[in-house]
Amino acid sequence: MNHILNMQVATPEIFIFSMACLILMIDLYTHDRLPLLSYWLTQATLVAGIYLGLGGMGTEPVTTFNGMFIHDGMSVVVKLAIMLFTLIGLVYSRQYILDRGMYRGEYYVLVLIAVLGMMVMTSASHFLSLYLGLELLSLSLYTLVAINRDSDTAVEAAMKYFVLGAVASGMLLYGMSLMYGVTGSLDIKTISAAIQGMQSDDVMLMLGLIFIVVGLGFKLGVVPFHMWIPDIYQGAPTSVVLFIATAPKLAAFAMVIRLLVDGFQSIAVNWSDMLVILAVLSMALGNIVAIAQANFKRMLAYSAISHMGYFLLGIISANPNGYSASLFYMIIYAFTGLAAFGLILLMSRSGFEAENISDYRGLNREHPWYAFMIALVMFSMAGLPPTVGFYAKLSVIQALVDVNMISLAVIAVLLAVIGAFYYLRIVKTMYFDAPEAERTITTGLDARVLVSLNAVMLLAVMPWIGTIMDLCMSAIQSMG
Amino acid sequence: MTFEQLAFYFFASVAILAAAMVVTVRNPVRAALFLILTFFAVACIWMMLEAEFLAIVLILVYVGAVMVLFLFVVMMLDIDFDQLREGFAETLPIGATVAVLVLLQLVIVLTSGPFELEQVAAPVPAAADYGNTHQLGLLIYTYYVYPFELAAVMLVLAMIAAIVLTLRDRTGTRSQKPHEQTQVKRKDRVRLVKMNAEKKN
Amino acid sequence: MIPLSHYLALGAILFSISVVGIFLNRKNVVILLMSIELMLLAVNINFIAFSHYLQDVTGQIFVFFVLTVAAAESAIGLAIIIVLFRRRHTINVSDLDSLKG
Amino acid sequence: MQEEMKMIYLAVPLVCLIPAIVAGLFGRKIGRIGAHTVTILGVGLAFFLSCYVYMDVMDGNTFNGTVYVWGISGGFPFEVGFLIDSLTASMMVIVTFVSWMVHIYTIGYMHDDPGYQRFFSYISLFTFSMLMLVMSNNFLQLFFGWEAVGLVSYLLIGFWYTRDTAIYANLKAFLVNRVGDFGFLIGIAAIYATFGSVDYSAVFASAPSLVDETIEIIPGTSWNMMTFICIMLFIGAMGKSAQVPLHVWLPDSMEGPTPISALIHAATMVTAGIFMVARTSPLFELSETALSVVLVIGALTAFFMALLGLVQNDIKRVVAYSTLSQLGYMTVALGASGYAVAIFHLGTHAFFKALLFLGAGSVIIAMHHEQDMRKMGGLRKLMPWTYATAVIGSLALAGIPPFAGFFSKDLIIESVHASTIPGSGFAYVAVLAGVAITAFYSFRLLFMTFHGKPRMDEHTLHHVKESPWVVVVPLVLLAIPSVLAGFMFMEPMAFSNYFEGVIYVSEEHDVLGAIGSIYEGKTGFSLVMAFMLHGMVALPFWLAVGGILLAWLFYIKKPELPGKVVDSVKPLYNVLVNKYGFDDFNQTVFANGTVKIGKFMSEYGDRRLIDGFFVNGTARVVEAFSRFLKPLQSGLVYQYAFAMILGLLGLMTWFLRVAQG
Repeated sequence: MNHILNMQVATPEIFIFSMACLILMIDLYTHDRLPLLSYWLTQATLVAGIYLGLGGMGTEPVTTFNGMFIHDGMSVVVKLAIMLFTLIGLVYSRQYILDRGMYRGEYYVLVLIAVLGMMVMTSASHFLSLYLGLELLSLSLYTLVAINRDSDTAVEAAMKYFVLGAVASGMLLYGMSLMYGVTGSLDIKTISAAIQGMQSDDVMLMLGLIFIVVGLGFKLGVVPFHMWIPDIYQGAPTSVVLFIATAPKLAAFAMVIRLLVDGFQSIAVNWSDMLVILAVLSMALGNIVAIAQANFKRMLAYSAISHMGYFLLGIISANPNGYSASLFYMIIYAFTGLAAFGLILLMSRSGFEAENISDYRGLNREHPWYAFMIALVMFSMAGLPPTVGFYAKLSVIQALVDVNMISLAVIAVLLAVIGAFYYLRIVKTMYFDAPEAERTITTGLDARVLVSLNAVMLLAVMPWIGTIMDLCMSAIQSMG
Repeated sequence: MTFEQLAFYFFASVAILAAAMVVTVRNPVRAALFLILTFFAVACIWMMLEAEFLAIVLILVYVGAVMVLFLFVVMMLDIDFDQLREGFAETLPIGATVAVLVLLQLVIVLTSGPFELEQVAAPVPAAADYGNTHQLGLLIYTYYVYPFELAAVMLVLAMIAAIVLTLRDRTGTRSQKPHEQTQVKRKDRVRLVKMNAEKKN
Repeated sequence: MIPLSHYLALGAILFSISVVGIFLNRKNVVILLMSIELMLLAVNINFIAFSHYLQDVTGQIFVFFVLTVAAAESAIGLAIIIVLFRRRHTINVSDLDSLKG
Repeated sequence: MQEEMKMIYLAVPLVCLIPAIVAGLFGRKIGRIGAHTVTILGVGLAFFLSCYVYMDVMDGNTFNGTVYVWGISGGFPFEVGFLIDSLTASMMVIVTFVSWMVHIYTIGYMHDDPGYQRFFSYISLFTFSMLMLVMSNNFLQLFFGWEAVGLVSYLLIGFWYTRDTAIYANLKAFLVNRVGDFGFLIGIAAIYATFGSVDYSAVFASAPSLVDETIEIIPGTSWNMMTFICIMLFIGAMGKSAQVPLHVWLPDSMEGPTPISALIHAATMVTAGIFMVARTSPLFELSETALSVVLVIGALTAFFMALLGLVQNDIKRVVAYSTLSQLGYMTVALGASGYAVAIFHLGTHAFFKALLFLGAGSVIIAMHHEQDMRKMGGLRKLMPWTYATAVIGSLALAGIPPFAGFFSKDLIIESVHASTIPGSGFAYVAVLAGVAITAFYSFRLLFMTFHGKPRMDEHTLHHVKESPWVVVVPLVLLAIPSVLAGFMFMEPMAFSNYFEGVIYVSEEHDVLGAIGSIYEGKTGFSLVMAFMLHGMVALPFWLAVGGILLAWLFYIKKPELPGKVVDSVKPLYNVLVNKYGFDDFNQTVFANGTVKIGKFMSEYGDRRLIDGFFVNGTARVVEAFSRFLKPLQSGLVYQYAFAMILGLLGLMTWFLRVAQG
């Protein structure tokens, strides 16, 4: 038993939590005098966290904390993306939070703890750390959803999220308990080794796997475990939705990899069959129901459901190529989502939420630049070339074709065509409908510049798309 | 039937019945009390499984703290109990069918062989000087220090969350605010008004 | 001697009861929370039974942490319910359907 | 030398892109004059560079290689590559020349438009995209260019976005094109799956060895892989090149400004499909079935769209339908394996059709944006330059020697005649009949617009004058190749080794070789002269002359005749006016016949967005499905939990059963 703990690899986590505690204290004394101090401290924390995280780039995989924490290429990339996306998201949402009286130091502390939870999940190599990371994330998110206590819908959304989330984590735990019983261990590597010697159609293994897939399905939000997504997206404050829709998706990716790949790669036949069903249902239901939505956020929720279906396609192919395609898809999706919600935040102002599709009528006449930005985001989400979304879809579908799952690939493409429709409806609304009311943009310059940059990157990043793909590939290949 | 078996089936039946009552009774206070009963019965079963420490924790922490919190909330929220169970019966058939199907499959699989006595023999009872608490303590504070720290973060988070969600600054109360009182400046309290001298008309 | 499978069956039964509790209860959110507690209890029974029969204390440690998390979770859950009640003056599940479609 | 040429290749699209960006982003700063100066200079430079490249290619210097690699992921290369050969070089010259002319013309046409700078930015961007499309050396980049030109055309059709009809038209264009693109994408995917590459040279090299590859689309039925790929690619071409039944968007696209109609919807973008099929000739040659499909679709388009041209009264729409019909001719040529002829016709057509469109535009300016030919007439004297060039364009379109259209069109007819592919008999009749009709409607346009008595009101008549020089000069410059291109390029393009190593024709399909050998044998004349002399006595020529005479009879000699004829064949006339009911069909089926096209356009467009999206009507099903599924999200948390449990139960039931065998 190695008692010497290599804490160096966990520096970003330790730093972020220390800062969270510090900000909590500082905010108590400075809240009235220096209201934005917590915000800036949080941003500084994330920047420093990214800096510390960059230090872990390119090192060999290391396990520490007695095998409960793993540091490898995948964890570094995912953690960096989580911190970066959170940082950008906070810039977008600052004005929104201030306008709605949600600004409290605790908001940022909760965000930081959620980030910590995600990082713990990403680095988990033991059921225990995985579970604790997941709960850290979930509990912070439940609270963040309800943080606007004066909103009827937010509170209702929080209740739903809480109940369903708790049920899902109960199921995940049940699956973990069965896996523990079958393999006699909670350490993911040991479990993997134990499973290798077993029949892939062992009933008990299958039962445990089913429960774990259900838990993962909930976290990702795939049909039929998706029900929370539309309600939370619609009901929660947009700033929180922005957060939920971006960084935690990457954490969910890490969780899928840790459990299904690190743990159960040898029974990939079983889980990939299950995921096929979930993926097809998600792509179909997400894309179809999105058509009938009038609320922009809710539409994006259904779009998120369908995107998770596409994301699963890479995992289904059950080889490193597919996993890196999925990671790539997730990063691109989160980045696009960041721009989408960032633009919604930009359009909303005190007393106006800009969350109905009709709120965007004729946006092109008044704010052609932002209308163009939204159009770009929609094109990317629909997967139309030449935006990055096209490459994301292409890479997962290609991963499927590589393993000869042609029919699934065809279904995916067909559903993407249906999906293109509702994104284009937004574009049509902005460009061709007559505007209804005056719109003024009150958001600060930093957010405006950043969100523009974010959206333009969906196009402009094209020349470096290979670099990003290579990064994803090397992240997957350097897994310990 | 040995005493051990008798005890197991007794506590198991109590746990199951009490759990069933939790989800069916009309009054949430009663439901909470039945849940406490379930916890007690399960704690006894844990004792039989030589998990003494957790059994005690379940009673002390769970029954003693968490369930009390539940009761507190139930009583604090002034709810009309009479209308709380409408519509229960009409969805019972389909709901119960699904639950029974889930249960059947679980039980069939779990009792399908690998976990019978022939495969997994009951372990020899631990020696009299075996300390479950001691053993857990040793591991939790050394080997499992990382999750232990994470659990600490979790509790901090729970505190922050509960306070953020429920604490309200009441306006109109007459509490003192020393912080503000000591920082008062002259201009906050005294306003000089310049007035023209009155003229006689 | 009681076989391991009986403990697991007990866990499965409690699990199913909690499931019933979640989707049959249409009136009171607090009872939903209690059902969730039951579900975690079922999981814990599984862990402890396995831990005992495998003679491996890790399962118990896991339960220790699950209990911690469950306590934290209930605290937050109840806080949400209180906020909900203050805002909507009801915790009747059937009335909380303003978000749908 | 090689490196130097590489720079030039790269420069050609870039000198179009950079001005587009400048005019687009800094349009307000640099003003109107600045915007048109930079873009015209850019495209002009591109034209001269293209000519240089063309010369270089004629000297035998072809190029195929990667210019820039973005990255390789999982063995899948993402790169910008150019393939410069005679096909590409010809296309480059055509595209940049027409584009340049249109740029200049636009100065006059869009003179009063508030979106002046934006317009220049768009057309330069379009030129860039089109160049990337034709210069590509792999399917993926081709697809990019394909989508990009589509996108720009979408922007340009809806340029006057305050008009409801323009919005409607641009949605229609976008959606119908999606159907085509979908097929195209599947085709590319199938190519990648079969060949493991999307590079032209790699694909074409290994194509013959994979002829017998099959694919099971519906389990139990096996398709020939080549046929599948080719038909999918052709579906893409059908969307872009507006072949029946995906043609519905092109006539409506005339809502865009006229320079756009000339550049995009006549000369360049719509011919991308033709170009693509010619480019992939090594694949099409391997599938007789696919060629047959191409031939029949092309013949249908050529004939039926020409008929529609007869009854149009909007001057631009006549030209639009003639474009459809001419695209049908090109497609027929492809189907008959006369790829070289198709490209030849593409080139001549680009010149004379751009000329006709710009001429029509010139008339429209003079008439203060009146497009109805019934309100024109007698403009011959008033607009001599426009009239003269329009006559040249019409003669070329009708196929009268020695104008450009004659050579290319006659050669297509000869090719079809020589072809033995199933359906060629039908196609031959269709294209022959098409000749007479084409001649008739093109001269109908000429006579109605420029001859006879003026039918417009006094005020308008009083203000009619010849268009400014920026409009006239491009007309003249386009008229020159409309006369000469056929004469000059027929022999090299169709009968020499011009396309050697570029276009592949199998022995048994070599129609051009067969035709060539006929004329080669006639001593004393050059091949071109022999062809022309033969043409003068052949059927198509007399059909064309007959068409012209009939038009003269109807619209000059006895103007009362058309009414009588219409009355006597009223049902047929109605069918044509209703465009065979394609639109009506959509309307009655999809909108329950309650809403009329043209009324409540924006409202209708909304419905149509859904309905038009899947031309075959699946949209309603999807939407109904959507509405049906929506209430499942009931808002009640216990039902959500129930759904989760059902999901769990489903997975358990299915997979435990599988596990237990």
